[in-house]
Amino acid sequence: MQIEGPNGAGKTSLLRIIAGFSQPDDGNVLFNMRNIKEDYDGYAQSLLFIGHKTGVNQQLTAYENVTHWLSVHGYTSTESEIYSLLGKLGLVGLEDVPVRTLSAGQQRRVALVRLWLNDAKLWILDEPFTALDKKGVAMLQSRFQQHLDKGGAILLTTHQDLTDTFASLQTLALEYRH
Amino acid sequence: MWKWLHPYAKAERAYQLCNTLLPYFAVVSVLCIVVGWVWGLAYAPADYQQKDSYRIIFIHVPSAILSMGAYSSMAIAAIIALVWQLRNAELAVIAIAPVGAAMTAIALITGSAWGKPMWGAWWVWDARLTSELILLFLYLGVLSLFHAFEDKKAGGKAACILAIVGVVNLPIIHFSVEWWNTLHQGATITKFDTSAIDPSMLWPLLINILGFAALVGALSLIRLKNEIVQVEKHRPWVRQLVSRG
Amino acid sequence: MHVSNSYWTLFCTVYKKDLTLAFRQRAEIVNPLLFFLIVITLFPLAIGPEPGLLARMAPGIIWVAALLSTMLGLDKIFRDDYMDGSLEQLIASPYPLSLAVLAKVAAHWTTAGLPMVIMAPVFALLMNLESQALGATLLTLLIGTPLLSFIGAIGAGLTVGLQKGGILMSLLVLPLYIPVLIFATSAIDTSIMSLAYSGQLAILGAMLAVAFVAAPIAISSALRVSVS
Amino acid sequence: MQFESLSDFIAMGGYGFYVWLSYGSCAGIILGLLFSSLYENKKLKQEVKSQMAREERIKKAKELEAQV
Repeated sequence: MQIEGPNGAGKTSLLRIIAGFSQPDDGNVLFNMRNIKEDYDGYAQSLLFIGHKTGVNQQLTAYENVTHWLSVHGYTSTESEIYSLLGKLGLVGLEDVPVRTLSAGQQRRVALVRLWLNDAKLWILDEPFTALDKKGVAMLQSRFQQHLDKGGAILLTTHQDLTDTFASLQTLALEYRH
Repeated sequence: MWKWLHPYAKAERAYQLCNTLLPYFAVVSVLCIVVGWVWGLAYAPADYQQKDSYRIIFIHVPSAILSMGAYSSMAIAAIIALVWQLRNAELAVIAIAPVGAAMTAIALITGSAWGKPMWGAWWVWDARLTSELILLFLYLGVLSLFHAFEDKKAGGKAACILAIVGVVNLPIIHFSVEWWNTLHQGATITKFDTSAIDPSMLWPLLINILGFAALVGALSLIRLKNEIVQVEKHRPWVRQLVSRG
Repeated sequence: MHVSNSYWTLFCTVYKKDLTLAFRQRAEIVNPLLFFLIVITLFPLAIGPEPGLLARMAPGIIWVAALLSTMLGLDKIFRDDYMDGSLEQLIASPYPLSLAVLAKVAAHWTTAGLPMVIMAPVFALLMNLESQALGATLLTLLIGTPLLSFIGAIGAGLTVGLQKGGILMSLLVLPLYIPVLIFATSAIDTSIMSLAYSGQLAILGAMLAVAFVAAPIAISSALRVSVS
Repeated sequence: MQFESLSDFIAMGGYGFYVWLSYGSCAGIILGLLFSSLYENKKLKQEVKSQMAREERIKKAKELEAQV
């Protein structure tokens, strides 16, 4: 599901409401027909959220960030797997350097490694393709396809046109209303 | 002016200068300290009043003098760094600061350890010890200011400015504390008039002072080498040094 | 892939992460301690070095200085994580937020409170505190500083999202610190008169137990409010 | 030699505790500073080596990419 709309139409706040961070004025968010407020930790088990603020700590190295995120979300992974994933995302040689020395695009890629290391059903991604080169975008789209084939759901906002790449794409347009 | 100083502006030459000077400082400091301590502890006569507790003088006075000396040399390096924009002088300020702080800490510990038998309390708020404590704060201020900056160049400059501000304030602090309370005994050795202790104790004291001075020099040179390598990490001459070393 | 770790591993991960971060920026541990030392040296310079007077005022001065320097360190508990988004990731994790918050408060106490307890003899020395009061000072600080961290973390959680949160946080947190201050200083005073001070310690311990249970819940709801 | 025996020397006329405390702490601080500087030097050299290794890794990855 792609959410479209001009800047300021509330795309990001809609994502944050669905992820349970902000409270909607009225109405509520259901997951598996149950309000997420009732058992938020259970809902969080099958949720992966990557917003504008990627959640990557500046002082830690890329590798430390990934391992920390994994254990906070209850996953485990081996060092070699993380290094190979970081390498595939174009971060070779930058795995053990403090993240503050990386560029904004590279920092986003450190956050995107999580997509390969989790089995959450629902992905909520806020403009995942920003600051990614062609190869990165292609890798991300193939990962999305794998996730959809496994029956997962993706809710994302992007300015790219995804209609030809994903057959089952639905779009939701938001307009700006005072 | 100062033509001979210019080649040492380049980091590598400064690094080699440190390497050549270091052995001399090290040998002098080890020699003098060993001789000074043995002489002062074992052979110098006991003081008629304080008996053997006065032997702490052989490290209290040198470290107190050196804490002041290190601060002034740090301030001189800071002035050179800011006036002539000499990068290595900035590094020298950062190299000397921890050594000066260590000297001040030694002066404080030995001062209070000496004060316990003499005045009956571990810490007495008298003029000298208080200004020594404030000097320690100045040192730690320079160090924490430098480490607070991500970008080392800006940090170096800020530390130099603080060092200069500190050295201007030192006499003011000293006299205001002196006015606030004088309990400490008068200066045991002053450069000009005859000293208040007899020669048999004076010689080990002078050797110790020389030893401590050389020690401050040696430690500062070691730390300066570290600071230079830290700043020039990506330079090829450092890489050869590391692969060879 | 999905091997759910136990609560204990989550506690350790968050705790270890905060400790590594604190040790990478060593200044954040040293600065509050230096502040504590300087505040302590100001008082004799202001009131004069007369030992008797200093000894009488020592408990109050040490504890007020402890209060103020804990406040200095409170801001950084959640500030960085809020800025780079790790706080959102913590909220969106399958583990209860109050557990992660407990780990963060424990990390803050280890880097701010514990050094203070270790340095307390030096401060007592500077204030010529009687030696028999040293034991009471150490005990009150040992029980009191975690309490200060817990209550302070509630203030930090509430104001992390605000721009000028620092001053506001101290206004919120200082009134909550007053009971801790009263019982701690009275414990030291009674020990100076070499009477039993276990009563005050028991009350401090009770407050700590309540804070241990209630504070994380309050902090996590404060964080959820700040993030939304 | 001012003292008759070693034990007198250590007792230091009854002030042994204070004298040895100050000399011990002085030696401790100096050696502490010396070893921390030498350790820092070793760590710096290690950092330069790992930076060179990192560049090696990047170069190798680029060559691999060039061939594929």
